[in-house]
Amino acid sequence: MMAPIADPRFSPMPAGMFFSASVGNALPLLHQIRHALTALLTGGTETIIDLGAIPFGPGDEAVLEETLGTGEVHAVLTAMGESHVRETAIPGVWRIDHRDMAGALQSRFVEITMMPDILKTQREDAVRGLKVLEDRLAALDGGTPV
Amino acid sequence: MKTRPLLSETMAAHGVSRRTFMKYCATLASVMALPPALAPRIAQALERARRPSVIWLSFQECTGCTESITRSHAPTIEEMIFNTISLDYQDTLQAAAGHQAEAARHQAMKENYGKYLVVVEGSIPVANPAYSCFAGRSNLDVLKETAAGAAAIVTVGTCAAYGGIPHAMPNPTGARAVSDIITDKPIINVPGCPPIPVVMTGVLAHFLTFGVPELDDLGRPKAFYGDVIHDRCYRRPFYDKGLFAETFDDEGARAGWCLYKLGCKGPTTHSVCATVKWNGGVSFPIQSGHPCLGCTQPDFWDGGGFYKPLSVPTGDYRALAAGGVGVGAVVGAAGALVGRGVKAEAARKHETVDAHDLEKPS
Amino acid sequence: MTASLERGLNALREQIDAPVASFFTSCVHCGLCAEACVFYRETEDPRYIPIRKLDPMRRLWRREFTLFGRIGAMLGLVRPVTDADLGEWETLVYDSCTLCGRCTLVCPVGNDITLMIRKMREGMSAAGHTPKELIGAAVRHVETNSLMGNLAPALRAQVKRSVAETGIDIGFDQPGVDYMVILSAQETMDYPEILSSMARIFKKAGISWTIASDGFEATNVGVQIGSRDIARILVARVVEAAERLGVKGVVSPECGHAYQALRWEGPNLMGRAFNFEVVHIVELLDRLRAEGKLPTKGMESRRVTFHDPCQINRRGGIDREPRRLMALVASDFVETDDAGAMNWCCGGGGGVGANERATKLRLTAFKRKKAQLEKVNPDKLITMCAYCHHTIEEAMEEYHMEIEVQGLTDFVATYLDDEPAGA
Amino acid sequence: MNPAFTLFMWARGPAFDVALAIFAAGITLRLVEMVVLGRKTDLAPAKGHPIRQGLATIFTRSIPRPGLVRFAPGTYLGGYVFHLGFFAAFLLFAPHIALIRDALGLSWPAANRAIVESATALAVVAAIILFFSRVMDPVRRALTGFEDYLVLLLSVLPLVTGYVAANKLFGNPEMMLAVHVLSVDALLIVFPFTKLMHSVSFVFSRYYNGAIQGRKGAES
Repeated sequence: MMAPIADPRFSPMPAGMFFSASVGNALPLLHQIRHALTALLTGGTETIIDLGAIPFGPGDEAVLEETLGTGEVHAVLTAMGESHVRETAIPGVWRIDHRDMAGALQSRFVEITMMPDILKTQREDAVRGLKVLEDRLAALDGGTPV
Repeated sequence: MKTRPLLSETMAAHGVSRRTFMKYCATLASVMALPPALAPRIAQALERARRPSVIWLSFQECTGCTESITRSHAPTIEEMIFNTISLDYQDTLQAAAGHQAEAARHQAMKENYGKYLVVVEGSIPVANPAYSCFAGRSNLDVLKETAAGAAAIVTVGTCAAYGGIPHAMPNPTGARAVSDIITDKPIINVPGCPPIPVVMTGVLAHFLTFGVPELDDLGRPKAFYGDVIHDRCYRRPFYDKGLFAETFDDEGARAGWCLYKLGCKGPTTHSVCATVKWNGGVSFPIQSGHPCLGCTQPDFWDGGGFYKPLSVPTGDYRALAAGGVGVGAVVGAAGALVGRGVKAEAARKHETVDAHDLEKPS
Repeated sequence: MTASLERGLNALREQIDAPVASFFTSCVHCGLCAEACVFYRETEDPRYIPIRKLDPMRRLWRREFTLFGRIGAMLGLVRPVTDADLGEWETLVYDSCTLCGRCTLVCPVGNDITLMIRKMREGMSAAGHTPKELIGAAVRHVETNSLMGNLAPALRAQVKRSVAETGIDIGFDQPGVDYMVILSAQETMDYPEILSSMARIFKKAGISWTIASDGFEATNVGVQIGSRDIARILVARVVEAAERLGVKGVVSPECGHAYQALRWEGPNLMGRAFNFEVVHIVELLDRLRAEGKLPTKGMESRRVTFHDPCQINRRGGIDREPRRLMALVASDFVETDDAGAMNWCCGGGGGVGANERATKLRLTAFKRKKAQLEKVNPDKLITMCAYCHHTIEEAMEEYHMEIEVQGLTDFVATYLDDEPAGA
Repeated sequence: MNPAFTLFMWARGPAFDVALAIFAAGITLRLVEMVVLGRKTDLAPAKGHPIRQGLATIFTRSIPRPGLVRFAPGTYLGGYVFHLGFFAAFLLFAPHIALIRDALGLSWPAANRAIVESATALAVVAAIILFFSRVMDPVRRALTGFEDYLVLLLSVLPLVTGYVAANKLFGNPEMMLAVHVLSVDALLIVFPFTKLMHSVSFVFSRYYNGAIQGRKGAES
């Protein structure tokens, strides 16, 4: 659908045109992230910031993107559409972008955490996984239930 | 009465993993403008939610709101929401027509009396009901009848919420808002012309999970209508710096300066346009270079003109002031002539002062 | 004709014009006029706020010259002006105002309050609310030739003494001369040395002059009382004498209100422009100085300062002339604070000095002048108004101050180089 | 439906129209009434330049006389800051410029909001000083009546309500805008009937004062 232009990197505004006009929100957000990271290190407090709730001007996100950079981890979930979980060049600061099955961006977060919860296996899934594994083992054992 | 499945059951049936569900809840939190940390609570609430019956009534409207929600950029989420609900009546979307459709509505009402949700799109003509009827019945009748058994009503679009364009002067149909007619049910107003699709789904999700959201004075969910666009607008710094586009094609317009002087209603318009934006977060009117029309506000059509700055008077004040100057000049001259008359009379009556009569006779 | 409220209000109505209307319209009740007023400053009594002294006139203007005021009057919102009001205001208008004009210069909206007090006095006098000493002076002046009674014999005696002293003849009633000189009664009686000084200066400059035996008195109590009718009678004596003698000009002496009366009010009182020039003695001296006709010899080396008479500087426009003359003859000339157009009033002008019941107030007001003088501590004070001269001397006596006071003409004449060349 | 919006539209619609008509008619009336009274020609030959000095005094009288400020610092300081602040807030704020452009076709650049808001705050502080000087100072108290307090209040209200509306300090922003515009409407209506007239008539009184003094060659 409209996935390509939904990505800020493919903003319809020519890059740089509004860069000087970007006066507002990248910088305060980066400061907020700094505070959150301090809180994580001192008290273990995790923070999630919804990027959808922040009024970005064209260019703001590029500043954010450039400042945080790209880190070591880049995980892709396939869960009714892809989700990209990337650690930024600032370890402890993660970017999480959820997309739907059509590839359109659904929601975007910055998480300040040692490990984003979404990467961990959910207990319910593990329970279901155990059952599936047991079913499969049963099948391997000759099709007869124990 | 059918037992409606729990959402979690529906999802499990579709083979949706818990992780996928959590991803969905995170997105839903974002859509509902709730803090991301609330995602687990949304998950809990959704797990227990039953699919409610929804009856969607279309009155004096342009179907733009339906278009908006069905053309929404995130079909999967909306699909999931709509999978969560049971849309038992929607005359634009449903396959049934005529008596069959009406029968479906009556059946849904009967089966879910007191529990179903009514969504209204469009205003209700009260002065002359003949302007909008279906199945030979006036909108007013159908609304009253349907609302009677509703758990709550969601008005979608400014027409249903506040009368909208049909209500604009001179309002030939006597268009009224739902809240003008139904006063004994919770009404959640989701105004906009049309509303942002994710706002509509966000409100539905909120209703499903946490019930009727917190509303402002105009019945709008505060989560989506709490702030004015102006306060969240990326062009706000230009307003604060005093940099404005004066015309649509000047340097200021090209440089993306504030559109206040071109009539932008952002300062008085409550909406999340500036943050959620439209078309999957691509842009919103101000970002595209056009002032906000104020479509989420009552009577936005009668606000004195889309291109008239908020600070500019709406009446024909120049002619009145000119008239005032004229009247003032005439009356003032007349008054002054009276004053000159007083002086002339005083001069005529002047009694010469003599050194010998300076003392008052005692 | 007798003084009555109706006659007074009528006279006031005649005085109200566009400037008065604009002044009352503009007043914002800021009270800055009070800060400038010597009477308020030295008493800090809010009754002396200059604009308040005009309240009856303001009410008359509102009631009869504004539409809203007329409506207000019909509704009983604007009180009419009563005789009791005028009676109450008499002391404010006559005792606590010397028409000095400081308020006029500080008013932020530009109200000429002084002009309005002058106009207000027209109504007050016509209504019979004039201090009795001023009435007496008016009667004497109208009946004889001066506010002090018949001064003709005294003047002749002073002239004779001067001629004897200088050897320069002073002729009475000589037609066709350059200037006709008039004198204030104060000069004739207290400071006659001006005659000799003028005689010497004019002789040196080659100016011919005369004194009219029927128009020698420069003061005009009509202007102080605020009666155009009386002022006209008095000024007409001088104007008619000058016209009869066919002089080029009339020299207005060192007297503040006399200059005001002849130079600025005169033509308007007479209803016609004069065919002679009115020049203040100090203006004339400065003109002679510029033309090189005022040679001086030596200078006063003691510390000298200057008092600006209100009617001559602030209300008369003669500010630089006396200072150029001072520079000519005083080597240690110091200005007081606020010197020039904003100089403080001596407290005796505008009829206040003649008004017995105002004596205490006048002496209180003088404290401002006293403070000014004490700050520069001069040996000598020069001024160019005989009445200021008189008021200051009297007040200094009261306050035991010992500063010599001298008229500017006399001071300049002291250093006039009128020895024959080569002698 | 939305009382705030309805009130706002009324304030900037019919109420403004009526207020402006009263304002324009009233000011014209009072100025004409004043000027048409006329004055006699002055027959005394001029020593200075009456017209030139009259015109100059319209401007020069804005500068205080040295030595006087210390006697009434509150009135001087409060007066200056109030006037400058009021007009800075009025004339440099973009929405007001938009209004003036609509009315008169004149336009100029707007100032930074920090400047506008500082000017507003200063003007309000100045008004408070002026208020206290009216209450405490014997001279001001003696001259002060109901009208003075009314005018002071009505002059401050647009500043305060405008500040509140622009900063959304409290209340519904539309309601605060409505209140702001209504406060301006009120100011316009009382203008011709009160001493607010000084803001136009001062031109005349300063001119007359300067011309009278100028004829004599005296300072003004």
